[in-house]
Amino acid sequence: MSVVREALRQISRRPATRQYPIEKAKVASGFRGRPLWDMKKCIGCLLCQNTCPSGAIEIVGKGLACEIKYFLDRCIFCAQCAEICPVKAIAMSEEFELAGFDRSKMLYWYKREPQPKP
Amino acid sequence: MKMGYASTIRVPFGPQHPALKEPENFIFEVDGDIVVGVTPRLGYVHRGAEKAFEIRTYVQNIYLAERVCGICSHAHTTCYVQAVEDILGAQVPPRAKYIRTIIAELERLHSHSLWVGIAAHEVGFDTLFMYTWRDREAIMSLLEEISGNRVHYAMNTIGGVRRDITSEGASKIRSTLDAFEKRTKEYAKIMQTERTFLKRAQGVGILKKQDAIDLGAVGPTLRGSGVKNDVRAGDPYAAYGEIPFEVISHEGCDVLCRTIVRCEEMLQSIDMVRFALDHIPTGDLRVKVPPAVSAGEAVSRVEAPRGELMHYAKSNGTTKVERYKIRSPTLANIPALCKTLIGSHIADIPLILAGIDPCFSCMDRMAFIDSKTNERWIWSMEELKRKTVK
Amino acid sequence: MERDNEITQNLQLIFSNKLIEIKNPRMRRIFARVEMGSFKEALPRLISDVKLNHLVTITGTDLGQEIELLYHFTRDGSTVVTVGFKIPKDSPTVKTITDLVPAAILYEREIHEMLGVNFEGHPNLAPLILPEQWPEGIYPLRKDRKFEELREIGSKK
Amino acid sequence: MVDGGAEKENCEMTPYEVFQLLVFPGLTLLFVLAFFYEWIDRKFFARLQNRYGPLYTGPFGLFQPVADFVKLLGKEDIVPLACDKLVFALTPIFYFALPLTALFVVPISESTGLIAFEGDLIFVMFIFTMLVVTVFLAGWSSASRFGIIGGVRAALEMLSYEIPLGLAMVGPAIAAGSLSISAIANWQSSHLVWSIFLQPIGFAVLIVGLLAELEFVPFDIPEADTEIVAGWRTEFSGRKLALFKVGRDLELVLASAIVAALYLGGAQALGPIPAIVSFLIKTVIVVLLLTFLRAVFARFRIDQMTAGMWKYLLPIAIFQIVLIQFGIGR
Repeated sequence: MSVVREALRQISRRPATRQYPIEKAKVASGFRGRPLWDMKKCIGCLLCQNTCPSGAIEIVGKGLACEIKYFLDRCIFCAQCAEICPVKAIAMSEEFELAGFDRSKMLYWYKREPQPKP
Repeated sequence: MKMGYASTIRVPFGPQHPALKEPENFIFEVDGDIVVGVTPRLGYVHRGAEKAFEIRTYVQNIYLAERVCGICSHAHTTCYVQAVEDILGAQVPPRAKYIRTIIAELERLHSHSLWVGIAAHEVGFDTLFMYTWRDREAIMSLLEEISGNRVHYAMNTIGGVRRDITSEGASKIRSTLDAFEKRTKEYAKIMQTERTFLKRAQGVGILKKQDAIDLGAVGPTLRGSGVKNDVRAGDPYAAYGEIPFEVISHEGCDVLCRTIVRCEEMLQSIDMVRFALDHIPTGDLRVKVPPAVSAGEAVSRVEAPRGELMHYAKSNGTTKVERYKIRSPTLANIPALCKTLIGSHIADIPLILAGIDPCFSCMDRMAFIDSKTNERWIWSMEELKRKTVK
Repeated sequence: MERDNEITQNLQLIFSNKLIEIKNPRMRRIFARVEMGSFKEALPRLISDVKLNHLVTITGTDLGQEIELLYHFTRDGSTVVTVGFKIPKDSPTVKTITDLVPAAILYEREIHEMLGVNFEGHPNLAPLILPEQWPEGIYPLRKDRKFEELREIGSKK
Repeated sequence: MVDGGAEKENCEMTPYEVFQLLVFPGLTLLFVLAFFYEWIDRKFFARLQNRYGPLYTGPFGLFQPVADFVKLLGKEDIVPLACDKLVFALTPIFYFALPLTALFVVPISESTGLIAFEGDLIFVMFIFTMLVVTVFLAGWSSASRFGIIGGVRAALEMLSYEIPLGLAMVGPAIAAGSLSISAIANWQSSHLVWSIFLQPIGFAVLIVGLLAELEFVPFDIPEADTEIVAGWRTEFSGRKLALFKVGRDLELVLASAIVAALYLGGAQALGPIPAIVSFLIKTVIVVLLLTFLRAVFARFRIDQMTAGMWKYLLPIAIFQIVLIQFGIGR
């Protein structure tokens, strides 16, 4: 009979469902979202490319002149790159609404000059 | 079995079926309402993980191990890093061991409460399903807060853990668990007192003690048949050697007992997390380990939420593993499952199937098959039937 | 530790001169390598005397010229005893243990399929995991099969 | 179909009668009620489970059932090759038309039903049985394993709950001394007492029987989704499924209307409250009760259900009739 009591208790309660697209969801601090590169810090050491378990990072060019291609569609958000980076040039953002229909739009190309273009 | 006009009919369950949350196919030979034969077809989620382990580095393999299964991701990584640490002879700092234990128990909590919901749903008790999944959400958010992700925590690394549990995090865990404990007690009571649920679960899916041992059942399936067998107690890993707990088992051998075992394990897990938080030592989180692993072999075992999980690693001195073997609890439980299914009602199939808490992606990890083009094959259970139906 | 020693001694007693190597790298882990053929004979005694009552799994490894089979047993869910032996790769045949340990049925079939080991006396060695049209004689876990090659075979219609 | 049949019988219909049949309290009202009660059922069920339920279509998701219906109408209508084409095509129409027909004899907006006649209670019972026969035929004709198992289960279920259900419906009729639903409702209002107070056991039996008739948990065995996918409805899609859905909603209206008429005094004006409003209030309460019951149970197995019905429900129903025979509760 405890279900009956439990069910009756729910009538006056606010539904637990989050009305997601309308009501924005918040992620916890420290969430592992899309990684961001700070190209000012990057020294082109190739560690992130070599350690990435899913091959989501490709480094074009060498050393301080290198550019980074980041494939969002391959990324598994493990933050291994952020962990291994010797100069802390990679940070995990809190972005999580990353799904899309077009794979070609999921390439982020970090160039030496300011902004990354999707 | 076949008598006169009333021959058997074949009822397929899956690969797409409401009772199965993952793609797997079972064909039931049904005589009236009674199952007389089971033919599972496996492999719908084969990804060739074992071969894939051999072409990646040790660090990359952590994340591959994590993705063998979603629900028990921490169990798989723990098992993997333990195997590698074992070969390396790395001494994991005690604080890291405690953090591993805490995450593992939180994972068990959310996995078992997921199971309680599924079991309720399988017998049409959707209200309880909604309640348990609502409250499970608190644990998921907690894990997100601690580790940075709801499912793939990525807490383990070879030689320790990657993130610390802060004192804030610890108090958050405590307060969440206090609320969760009350809810769990309530649901445990509902499942043990609600007459309609008892009618469906009591005496259903009988797996006798000796059968369970002979057929190699593991985890709550085995403990629900009255065998006190738990890797955490028998072969302590991480910090389990220092946390006092009693292995829970029940003699009933039916689905109800598996339910009770899981409910009690949830309550026990809460106590274990509390104990671990109280006694967590301070210190380093990880030790540095070399990228190449010297030649050697190791067997690592972990009590995943579904039962005994075993990984075997063989290294050859390079940065890549020579042979990696995973034996997931679901595979070990399949022979026992087939034994319990034969002779049951059609209506009881979903509950019995759910009773072992199957995790097919764990089970199917072994071979390499392209998920898009893989075809089906028959796993004739003739020999199993001969063994199991005496 | 005492229990490990006891098991080690028991194993030495049972296999006597057929025992090639026995290791106890850490607590509750015992690795024993024995000669091919002696394992099946000793199995009843392993079960009754050493009380290895639970078969965790069987691992098959391709060592190049040979295939190594490792039988992982536990005793009351505690000590893991791994008994292994090597069989030649060109005629990989070994006696089944399913008559003594029913739990081995799936594990043996998996190895049969993945490494091409033939288990004599196994009730049914039909494909367990690979698709029906998977070409015969291609064993994915053998070292001479590359991942890319398998991907190609797997995606073929 | 339905109004066509009615029109033939009463060739000389006044425009008002046509309006009554087609709009109020006829077809239009019944459809509105069907969708409205489905919404109540879904919304209340969701709230019991701490969810929102329908939310976005119309205010509070009121139009969600209509939207679902329209969506299903536009979907592809797949007919399995192996099925019995004629029966497969006819059963959705029957399933939809039968409760609609029965609703014309139940008083809704005034003290008598639209086409009330002496003995219409028997007619409604017959409709209830025919619905299950339709379900069985639908499952059988679809030539699918799940469909056949579902259909057989539905028939088996009917064999167990039909007698108690019938007895529970006959109870008020014995008390009122008439087999006309309108007469039973009028008897209650003229005696100023509702049958639920006279025959509480009968009311309980009727609710249990209707739960089974409507295939609600714990008796949703014929369409138990985790066991046999969608049961007898598995193979139906598009328009046919839409008709089944509306048929189910109409059945819910019929069930609540029958309970209201037989046990809650029917559509009687209570002081300033007009008959239609009192009917609505009563039926909504019945719907809420049915919804609540379906939320708090697990599903029975078919053998448990059959045994339980014959062992417990039938003797209880007979006991109620015996009590009435001895003059208690009339």
